[in-house]
Amino acid sequence: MIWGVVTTPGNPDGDLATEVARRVGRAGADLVLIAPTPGRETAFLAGFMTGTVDVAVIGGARSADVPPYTVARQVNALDHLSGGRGGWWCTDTAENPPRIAEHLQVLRGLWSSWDADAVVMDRVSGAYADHTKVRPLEHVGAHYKVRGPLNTVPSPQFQPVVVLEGSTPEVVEVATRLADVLLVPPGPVPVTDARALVRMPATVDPADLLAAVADADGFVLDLPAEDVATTEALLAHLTTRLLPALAAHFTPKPRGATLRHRLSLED
Amino acid sequence: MSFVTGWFASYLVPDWSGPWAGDSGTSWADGSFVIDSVRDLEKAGVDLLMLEDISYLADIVGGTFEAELRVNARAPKGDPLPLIGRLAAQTSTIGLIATASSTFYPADLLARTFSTLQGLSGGRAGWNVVTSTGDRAAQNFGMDVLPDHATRYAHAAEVLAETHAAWGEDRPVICQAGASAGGIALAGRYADVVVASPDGVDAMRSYRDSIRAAAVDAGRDPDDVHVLYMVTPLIGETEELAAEYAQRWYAPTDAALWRRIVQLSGDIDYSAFDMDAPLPDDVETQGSRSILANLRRVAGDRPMREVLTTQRAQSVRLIGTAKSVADQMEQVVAEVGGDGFLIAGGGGGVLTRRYVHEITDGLMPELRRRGLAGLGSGSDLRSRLQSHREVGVPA
Amino acid sequence: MHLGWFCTTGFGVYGWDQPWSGNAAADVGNPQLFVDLATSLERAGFDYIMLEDASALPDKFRGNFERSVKSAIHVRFDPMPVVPLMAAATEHIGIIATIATTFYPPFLAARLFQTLDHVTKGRVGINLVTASAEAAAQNYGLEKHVEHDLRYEMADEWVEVCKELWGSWEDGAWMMEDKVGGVFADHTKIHHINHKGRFHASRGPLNMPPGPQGTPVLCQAGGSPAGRTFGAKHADTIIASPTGIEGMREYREDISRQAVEFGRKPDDIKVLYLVNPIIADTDDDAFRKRDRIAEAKSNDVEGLLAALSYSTSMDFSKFDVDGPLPDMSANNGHQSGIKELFSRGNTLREIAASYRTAQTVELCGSPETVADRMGEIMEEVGGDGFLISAPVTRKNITEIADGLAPALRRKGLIRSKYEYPTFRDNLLSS
Amino acid sequence: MSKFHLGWFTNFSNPPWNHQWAGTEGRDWPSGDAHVEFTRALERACFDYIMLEDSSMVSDIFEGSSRVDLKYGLYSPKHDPLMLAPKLAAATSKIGIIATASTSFYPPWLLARRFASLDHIAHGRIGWNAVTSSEDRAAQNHGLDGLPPHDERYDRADEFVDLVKNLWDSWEPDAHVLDRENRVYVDHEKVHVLDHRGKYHASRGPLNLMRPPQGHPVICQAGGSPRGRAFAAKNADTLLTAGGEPADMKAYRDDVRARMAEAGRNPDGCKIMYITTPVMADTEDEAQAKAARLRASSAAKLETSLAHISAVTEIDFAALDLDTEFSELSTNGHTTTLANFTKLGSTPREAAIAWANANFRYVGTPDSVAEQMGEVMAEVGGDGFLITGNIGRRFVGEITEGLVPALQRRELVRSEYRHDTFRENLLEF
Repeated sequence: MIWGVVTTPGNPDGDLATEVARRVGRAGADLVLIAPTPGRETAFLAGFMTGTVDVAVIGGARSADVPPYTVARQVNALDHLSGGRGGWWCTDTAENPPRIAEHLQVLRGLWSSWDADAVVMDRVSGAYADHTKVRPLEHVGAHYKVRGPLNTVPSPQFQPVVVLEGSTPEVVEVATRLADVLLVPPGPVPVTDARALVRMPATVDPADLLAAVADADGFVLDLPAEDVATTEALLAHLTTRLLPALAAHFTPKPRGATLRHRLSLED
Repeated sequence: MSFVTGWFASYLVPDWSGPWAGDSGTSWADGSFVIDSVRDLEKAGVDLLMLEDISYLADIVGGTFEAELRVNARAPKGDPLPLIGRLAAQTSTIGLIATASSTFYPADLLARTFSTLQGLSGGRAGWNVVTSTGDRAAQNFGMDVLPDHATRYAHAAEVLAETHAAWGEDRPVICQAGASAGGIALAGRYADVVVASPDGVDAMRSYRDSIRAAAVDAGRDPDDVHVLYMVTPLIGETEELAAEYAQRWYAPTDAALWRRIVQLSGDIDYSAFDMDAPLPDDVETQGSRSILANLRRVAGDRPMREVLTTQRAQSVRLIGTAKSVADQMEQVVAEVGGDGFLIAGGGGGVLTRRYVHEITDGLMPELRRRGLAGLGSGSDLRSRLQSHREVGVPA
Repeated sequence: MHLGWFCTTGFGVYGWDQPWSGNAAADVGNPQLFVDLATSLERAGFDYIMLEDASALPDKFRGNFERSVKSAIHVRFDPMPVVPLMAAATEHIGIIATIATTFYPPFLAARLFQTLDHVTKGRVGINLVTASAEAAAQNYGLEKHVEHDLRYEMADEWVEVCKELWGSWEDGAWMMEDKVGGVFADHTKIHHINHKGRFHASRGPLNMPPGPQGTPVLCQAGGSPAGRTFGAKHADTIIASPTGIEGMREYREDISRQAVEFGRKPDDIKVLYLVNPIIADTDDDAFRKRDRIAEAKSNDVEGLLAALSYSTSMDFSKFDVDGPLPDMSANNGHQSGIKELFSRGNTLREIAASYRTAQTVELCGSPETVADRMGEIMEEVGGDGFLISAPVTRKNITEIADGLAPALRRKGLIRSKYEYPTFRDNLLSS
Repeated sequence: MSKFHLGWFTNFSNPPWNHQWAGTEGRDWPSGDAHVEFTRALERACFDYIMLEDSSMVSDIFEGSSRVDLKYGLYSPKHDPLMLAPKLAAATSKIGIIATASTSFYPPWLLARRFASLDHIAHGRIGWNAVTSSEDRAAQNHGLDGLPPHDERYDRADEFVDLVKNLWDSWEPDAHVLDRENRVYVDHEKVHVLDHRGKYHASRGPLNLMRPPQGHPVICQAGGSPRGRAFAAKNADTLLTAGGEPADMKAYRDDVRARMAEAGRNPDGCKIMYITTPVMADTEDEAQAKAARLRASSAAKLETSLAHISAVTEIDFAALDLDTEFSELSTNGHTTTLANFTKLGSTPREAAIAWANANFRYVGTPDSVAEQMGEVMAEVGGDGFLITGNIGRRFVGEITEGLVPALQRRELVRSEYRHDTFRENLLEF
């Protein structure tokens, strides 16, 4: 059973959101998604948290707002900084699936523009990396033109985790081809290779949660980090009522594994 | 006169093969090299960190990536923003200036990015505005060729106006390194920190005067702009050991030649020229115009090998014991008029933790004991920079 | 007014099976909960956190450990190692750890707390107890426990030795900073104490310089006459739990009077009254919560018997709960608490039923109501503040740090920021 | 040749403050902040452990006063290492942390509980350096007129360690049941009274907290004398001793392993570590020049060395003529240390200077020093080196950024931790 929370950046100094991530991480969560809010850039918050929490933190962003080359570099850096727990949540999937598909193709292409074994550190020739194992992408498409390659080394997961959201046929088709995780509303779970996680409010009743998750791969709960009191109440509800009710479904996961490993996605 | 000290950093592979390289060849990418160094620098009193960046892997030299991936002067290099986000959590007083291109980043993304960093760091955020160099960079962002110099600076001005409107009161520190006329004008209007490496005390003073004049033209108090000069102090336990250290550091080796070639090759493949002849006259570039102009001025008619192996991105050479280097720095600031130094440790493929500790444990304690630097105060970066005007021995 | 938090079972296990316990069960021995307690209470402007401690696992009640370990109430980790971690995450709040003067060798203790004074950058305190349980004495190799009042005489000399050791380096003996002539410390300013007393001996000096506070803050909580005198003579802060306003005023005046006799100013000692406020969103919710607790406690006769067995080292399971009260003349454990309890009824069952949530005064209601009541009490009693006693759970921390404290702050009853760098100055300056 | 182990020998005291590279340690050491950064660097270099030695007296043997001891900060100031251990544990996740506590001054129940708590906080990475203390001055601080005789101290220590181990065992490994349904936190039948009444110590027990994650924290020891070696053979998981000629190192190791076999223990169960201070520089001749500078005699070196040996043997070397041959000397303190000292030179002056330089054995570039160490370990058979020296970033950097990578390239030391607890990593090879 895969589970996590969707939280908000909370106060400007990021403390409350970090506290939520730390507590759910210690309770065994697999990922924490940070919902974009006006005026706040989530890639920063993910970097801010990597040092202090023991869970994957994935920033959400509208793909229309950020050039694909920048997303590829930032998520690569996050994957390095978090020891293999980097990822990206494209929050405007439903708006223009074909453009999103091309955006993801560019990301996947840039992440594999270096072969996994390109770094050789050959003291004799002096080569840090073998240049024949690094290739430009030369992507020319309807929406994007990106020559590549990335100017940094492959990250621990080689292909960081991509999260999409929605349940329309077009979104499901893109997710099956290019995404690792698909957030779906409660109700019938669409067939897809990606891990389908049902998204529900954190105040959900244990029985409803059990029912909704029946044939999905897991769930994410909306747990905003807006003010201390409500956040504490939601966290207490999660750890003392929801998790015990689902205890039977949880198989212990290896600590410190990469996110792909925890989601049992092939490397 | 007390001055500002900054650290010029990169999220870039450091020395990975020398005697003191440690495990940095593999561990640099997880951020620990930069994070450990910046925490030590903060404890030693350094005022700010400037994390530079470029967003392309060039195959200009020799037409392949071979030279870039051997010399490591510019690659492999990670995106600085997530790393600066991490530093905001793991430091408490040092200024955090990150580089982002006004040519490739949409204005609203830049505004959001740096207001978030300002919140996370409690007012210590800074944006190093660059307009980028090299067609290869442009080709990663949907363009075929880099817009020309004038267009880039005009666009930069628009982006700066739009971002400042979005920030209102709580705006991050603006840093700039452009040495061309357009760059200086823009710096006069917006910059709190200007980084440059004019060669020698006279060039340093005239450059600073031009920046301050540009600030006055823009209706600003020239003291609001802090000009920092790039230097690489070489500290030894004795003058003699320091001299030996410098002799090894500046030796005109092949490696030094290749480093310079890679660093200069934005669009022009400098390795294609005859190293034992002077620079031909008909060379032109759309990229970093100031780099070519500076090179031509310094080179004169000397052969390329001699020019390239001795030219370093620094204003003055500082060599000696911690005491004598502190004397030299004090004297340079007195002669130039201000405002501080941006210390660089050799960059990609050369920098070691050992060099960082020569600064944090050798130079900074001496500067602090004499009230010359490292005593900045104030919670946000702008007030910390200002605090240097009041602290320290009057000139 | 000054505020402190009393961790009822020290660095122990709190409410492992209660709702709201978060993942306390898995967090056993993990200091993160106490680090969070410290950061939250510093945000709330508290003066200090007091970590209670005990050196025995009681097995008097029914002759086994069941009652002590089944509910985890007597599981206690050594609080000393958690002090540096709580201090590392904060800048101003004081951290007091408990030490049993009867068993802890004075030189080890003096050096331990002087090290902590450095490591916490001037924010450590010591709670001096003489240890009531006979089992504690047996863990330290004694057959019988030391007699109650004799324990206080030993404690008095124990504190004298520590104070002499802390004073064995004069100010300025350690001048590393300005490196005068390359001398690290001047041996002429460091002296032997040559202490040869009735109970303790030590040549001294301490092999380290004084910390930022010079002397750690001394705290004392014994209510018996010997305990009060010991506190008036040595303590910087005293924890008291007399009953009712009248009892509280009498306690404060008695301490002030005795302090003057020892040549100290009454203001040198901050007396904090032990309370366990019951807070909820509205007054009605709070009253219902109080009644729930009182009802559960008064039916828990076994709980009372186990508690009495622990504090008197006698097996109360042998006594008839409806018969006459047992003779307590030979009691060598807690004295003040037992006398007050036995005045509440004729049989053990009546005493259990007499349980009132209030120990000193009743504080029950919404944060606003409780804050007002606390202000009124301080006016009437003239005392120095409250020590809030509550199990360390995330829910309790939030209710006090984010509920009660802001209400007190809005009424100007507690500090809005810390004036001084050390615990001692913040505690004794106002 | 299988890999060998690395550890660091230091204390919670002032690093040499009065020299060129003293950065902020002069200000940061009293709070433990300097030691935190230093320990993180050791963990990055995959050290097995950091060992915090300790002593509890201001020494006033040399010249009959504490002038020299305090002038150089030799034996004091020195803070209680047990309060530095939690701070180091919180800042690291793999390295072992050994703190010193004396069996002559601590009550057994108090020490057993303190180290059990520390092992929980450090998630199974704590070690106890069991010393009997060797100075009457320390004993007099703890209410005794003087220390018991040398061998009796070890008899007391044997009983002390057995009692502490039994207290750690007073809770069975699975006593902590955490059964929510029946509301049982700990099964009381798995917690046992000890009721130990021995020749020297007594304690009823049990402890009032869970069994330490490692079961028994790692026990470290520094016994040099025959009685000390016997005590170590019975109890120690790691043993430290001065470096020296490979032949002597091998003889010491073989003797201890033989005694372990006699005591029915697997000789591989105790890692013997030799103390050394490598001298390194960019080039060979620079390293030789640096070594010459370090070995040079000086008034300060003579004074500190004589004060040191006086403190641990409680013989006032100031009263001896520095240039006449030694007469018969004996001590109730460090017997082996005195024996080694007198072997290094025929006169106090000679021996003092040689003793001060004893640790500078391996000199060269990081690569050549790595070669030298590999060869010595191959000849001696194991088990590792205990580096000692100034914990400032300059010297530590030479070890963690220069020497260790060179050793790792030769696969002489580990490049990663394979386990979570200190004991598992220590006994991995």
